[in-house]
Amino acid sequence: MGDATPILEARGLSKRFGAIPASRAVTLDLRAGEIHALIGPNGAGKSTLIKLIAGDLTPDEGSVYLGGLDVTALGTAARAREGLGRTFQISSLIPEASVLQNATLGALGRLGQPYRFFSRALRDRALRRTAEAALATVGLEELHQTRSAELSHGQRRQLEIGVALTLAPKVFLMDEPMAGLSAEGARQLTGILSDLRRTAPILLVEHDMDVVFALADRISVLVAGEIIATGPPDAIRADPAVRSAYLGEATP
Amino acid sequence: MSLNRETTASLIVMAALLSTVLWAEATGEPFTITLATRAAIFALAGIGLNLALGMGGMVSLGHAVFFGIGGYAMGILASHAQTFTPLTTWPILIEGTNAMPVIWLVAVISSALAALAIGALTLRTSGVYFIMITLAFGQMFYYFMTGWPAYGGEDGLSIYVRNGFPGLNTLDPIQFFAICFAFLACALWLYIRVDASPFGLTLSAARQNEARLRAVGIDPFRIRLVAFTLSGAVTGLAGALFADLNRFVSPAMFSWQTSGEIVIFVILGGVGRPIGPVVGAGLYVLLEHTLGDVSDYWQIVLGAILLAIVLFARGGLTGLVLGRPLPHG
Amino acid sequence: MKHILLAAALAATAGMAQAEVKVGMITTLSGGGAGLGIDVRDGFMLAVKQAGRDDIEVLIEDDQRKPDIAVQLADEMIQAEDVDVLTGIIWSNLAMAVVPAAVAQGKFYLSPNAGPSALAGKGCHPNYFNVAWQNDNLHEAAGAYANSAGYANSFILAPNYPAGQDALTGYKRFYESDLAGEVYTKLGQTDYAAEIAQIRASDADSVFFFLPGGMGISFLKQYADSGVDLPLIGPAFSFDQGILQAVGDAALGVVNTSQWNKDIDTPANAEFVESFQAEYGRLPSLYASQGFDTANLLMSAMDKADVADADAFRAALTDADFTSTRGDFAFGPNRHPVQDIYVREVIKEGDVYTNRILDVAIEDHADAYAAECPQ
Amino acid sequence: MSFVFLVEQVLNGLQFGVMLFLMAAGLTLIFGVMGLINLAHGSLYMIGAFAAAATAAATGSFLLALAAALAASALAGAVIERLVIRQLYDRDHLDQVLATFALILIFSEGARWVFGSFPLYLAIPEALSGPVTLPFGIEYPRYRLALIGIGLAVAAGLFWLISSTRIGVQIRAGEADREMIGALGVDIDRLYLLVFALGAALAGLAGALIGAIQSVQVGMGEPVLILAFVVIVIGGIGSIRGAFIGALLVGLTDTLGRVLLPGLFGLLLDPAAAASVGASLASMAIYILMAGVLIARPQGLFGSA
Repeated sequence: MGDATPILEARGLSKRFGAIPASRAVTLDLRAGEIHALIGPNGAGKSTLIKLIAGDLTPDEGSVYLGGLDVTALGTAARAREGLGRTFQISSLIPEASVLQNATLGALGRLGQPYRFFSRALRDRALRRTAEAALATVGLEELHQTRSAELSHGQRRQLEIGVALTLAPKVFLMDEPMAGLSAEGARQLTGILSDLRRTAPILLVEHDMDVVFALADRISVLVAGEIIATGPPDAIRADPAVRSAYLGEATP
Repeated sequence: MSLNRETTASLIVMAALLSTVLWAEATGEPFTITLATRAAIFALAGIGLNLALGMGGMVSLGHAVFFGIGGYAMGILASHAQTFTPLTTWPILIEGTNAMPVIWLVAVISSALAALAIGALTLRTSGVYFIMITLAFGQMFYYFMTGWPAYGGEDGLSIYVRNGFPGLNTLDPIQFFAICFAFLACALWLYIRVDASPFGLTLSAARQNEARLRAVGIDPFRIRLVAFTLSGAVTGLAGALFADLNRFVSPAMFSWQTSGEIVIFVILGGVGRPIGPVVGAGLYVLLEHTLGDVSDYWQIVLGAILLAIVLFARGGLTGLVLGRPLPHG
Repeated sequence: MKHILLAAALAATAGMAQAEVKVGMITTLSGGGAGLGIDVRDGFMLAVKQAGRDDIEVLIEDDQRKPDIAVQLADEMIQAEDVDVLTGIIWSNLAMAVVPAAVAQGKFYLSPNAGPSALAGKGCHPNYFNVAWQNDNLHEAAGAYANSAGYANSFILAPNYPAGQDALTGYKRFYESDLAGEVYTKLGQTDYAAEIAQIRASDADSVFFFLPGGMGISFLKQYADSGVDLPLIGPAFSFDQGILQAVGDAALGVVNTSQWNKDIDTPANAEFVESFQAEYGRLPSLYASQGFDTANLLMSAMDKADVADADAFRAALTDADFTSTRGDFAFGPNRHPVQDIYVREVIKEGDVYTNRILDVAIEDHADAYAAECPQ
Repeated sequence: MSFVFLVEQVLNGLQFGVMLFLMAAGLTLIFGVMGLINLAHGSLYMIGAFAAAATAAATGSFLLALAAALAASALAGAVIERLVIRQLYDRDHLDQVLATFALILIFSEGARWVFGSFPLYLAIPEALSGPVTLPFGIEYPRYRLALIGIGLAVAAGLFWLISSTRIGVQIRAGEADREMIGALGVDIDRLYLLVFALGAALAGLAGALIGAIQSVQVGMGEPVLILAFVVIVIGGIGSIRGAFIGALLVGLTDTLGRVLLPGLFGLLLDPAAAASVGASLASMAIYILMAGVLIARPQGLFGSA
């Protein structure tokens, strides 16, 4: 289950859009070695919470800690440099670039080397090693030269995770990685994620309840911007508040 | 080094330009050399813009600013040298100069600084807003230079003798062409190298997907700003050469038509293709020169040709010949 | 190269003589300012045609009113065509781009229109001849006219560019009384409501303006409609034959200064006006007269000297031994005209708006920069 | 500087602004609905002015001239929409810029070919010529007052069209989501043609109205085009309300800048230099305004982010 010191921590995050509260004093943490799943019905505020943690939005109140450091004031790019590896709900890759180039981009960000004008990106040993290792982990080593726009949906998901891996992140932040995958694809990705938690803990937003209950070490349930329960899968499954507020109407 | 398609095409086009000039020299057609020089300089300006536009997706309709600044760097320095008056005596004495290397350096530095400042102000916008705000900066410089009497206003500045380069007779068309061609070749090499470099990869990522770039810890704004600055510097150098080709500078270099023409070189040839601006500028100069024979209303023909290229040759001429670009590497 | 017009080529049936003088004409034939270039070209070619000579070859190219194109064309004419004489440029900024380099390479340049001060004073050159006027001349004459008309408080305006600044300077050089206001407008500006309101609010008794081309048309139409009825004075550029029809009644009665008009009562001028109308079906403008004079000046020199002998040819040009459409014509020491400048008034003849001469504004007027021209 | 003088200048700025609005409204609609940058919008303005001048010369009627301007520019707009513009909707802005720039060349030189190189004559109608006296003793040209009135009326008509008619609903739907309107069963081809012709007609109307107090000549459209772009960018692209506010802002800034800046510099410099420096700054004023607005609000005043 991992040790008790949280690597990622959200403390009392609140955000309103006009009069509508999208997050209400959300507190949650992510500990080494675990997969912490965040579930909730549509419109519960999962996307807002992800954006608050990733740095796309600044909270009205509360703070975000990453590895013990307060990153609330940092932007998206700076949080990524601090070790926040993110995948997007809708695959977000560089369409015209090859698989290897996409992974190399991550390595560039991690090594802080985007301002090199004359060396060749794909011939740099350190970059290449990082990129290739990450692609091997997600099973894309055969597809280095393929344009990412030409990948299948599942392969794009894998590449998303591969790019996040190149950052050698302290934590992963994954927004519905299973969305749109075939059963076979989902099974494959579940295996990858299950291993990945040993590299860095994962905050997982996911709709597929089979995946969530199969993978998660802990689950938090978000309803109307509020966390109504946090705990191991069994406890969540048994929680009457969750059952009434959420599971009853969920379509897995 | 193995040659990919783009590099091969670049070498072929450059060789064609060079042999045209050598043939013109052999047959005593100095004016053809002048035209080729003009095309080479426009191509250099286009490569500058292509760094921002092709690689970085920044559609600047204000690159005339940098072209003009490069031109006026030459005009101002050379006019002071011509009249033996210093530019300024305070806080330090700055004299004019006729030496091309100094002029180039000043042109590159001052246009890079202008690009840095303009980029810092404008790169927060995108899409049409960016197109229009760069246009607005172009208009500001245009009207400023038109109304500023110190350096000739709208009349511009005439420099009677082309500036000098150690060891060359710059008034000889082919020797001046050699200088411009050398710069063009360097810029082309620079473009191809940057395209394959970490910076090029990052910049093209900034064009295609900002969110992705941020997610890997890179700030797209700074990447774009650096690219825009580099782009302005290359276009500024072209401006200085253009001023020396004509031995004259005027605010027309700052006009929105000039910005538009530089964009046209790039689109005609192929956006984001290394050799694109060279092909585009070459074709444009050729059309401009030969269509006049057709009729007084030759611009109708030019318009029709441009239109046909946009509508039927997607990706410009380079796209027509080479097809879509491959993912490099 | 286009438009190689061999004058009287048809007449030269008995073996074409080698053209002795090759003329490169760079002028504006497309875009917004094309009307002026077309007039200069037509005037020039009319004179060549009337002379019926086969020893002059004219190459005509369109500069699109762009300085860099003009420079490129000059390079082409000098490098590839080896012309002897260049001419045709309409605009001062284009002249500044082309003329210094051309004359430095030993070519002759005959200006049919532009006369920037820089080429009249310190930058004058023995091979540069201006057949029209120094830019300030017509404005100076307007200033002189304002004095004689008794104006004591002029409001003056011009576009904010060198020729505009020269215009106001030129007016002030001769005008002796007070200024009610001095305004520079944007180059290419088309709406003058703000300036007209300023004129209305001032206590001016007269308005001098220099707004060439479309700017002048706009100003005159708006001024006429504004209810301000102070007398206007301007140089001929806003009142030439080409644009008067577009101004219409708004121009009627406006006083303007010109070195030429179609009613100058000399046989040469009468014949020019008549033959121009017969040839092109429209009344000539002052630009046409300048083009016509330029060609006649050139041919008068060809009669006296061989263009290959630069010194002799230069002397022949300096003599200005031709019959100008504007009557007496001579060059000053800086090879700019010394000529009478007239005051004209816009009238309507039938359906056509045109000018008639009221008086002479300044006799034998030379320019202010001749003294600066090193001899 | 008297009160009356200032009021007169504000009227001038207003008049300039509402005429810019006629240009900008079409431009911003076309961008909002079809996502197209149309550089040839200035050519449609020119076509309106030329058609009006030719018709007025032939018939002597200003009303017929206006009708001809509307018809000619709408027709020209419809023709280029069918032949050229239609191919550009799916293209990126670059292709649109180049293609419509090519159209400028064709229209400008075409007009010169048909009408010659000299400016044409178009006069203010007799009934609207001369000045009127307004309260406070302000003398102001009747025609310019009429322009303000026509401009405001067209603006009101446009607002009504967009907010209260079926076409308006479709236009707004098109601005919000281009794929949506196809799904709603709207004939997109027809809608686009209609919007483009409407924008063209507005430009042509502006050209004819302005042609009466300016020079009707080749190239008259491009300076106005650039100003109209400044307007829609300041206002926020796609927003009619933004175009209206932007047009008034630009009109007032330009007019008042020209009047006030030289005076301001007159406090520091001698009159001739102040006139020149002030004029330089005045011609830059609207571009400085635009840069300022965009730096503060990158999507314009009323644009959606």
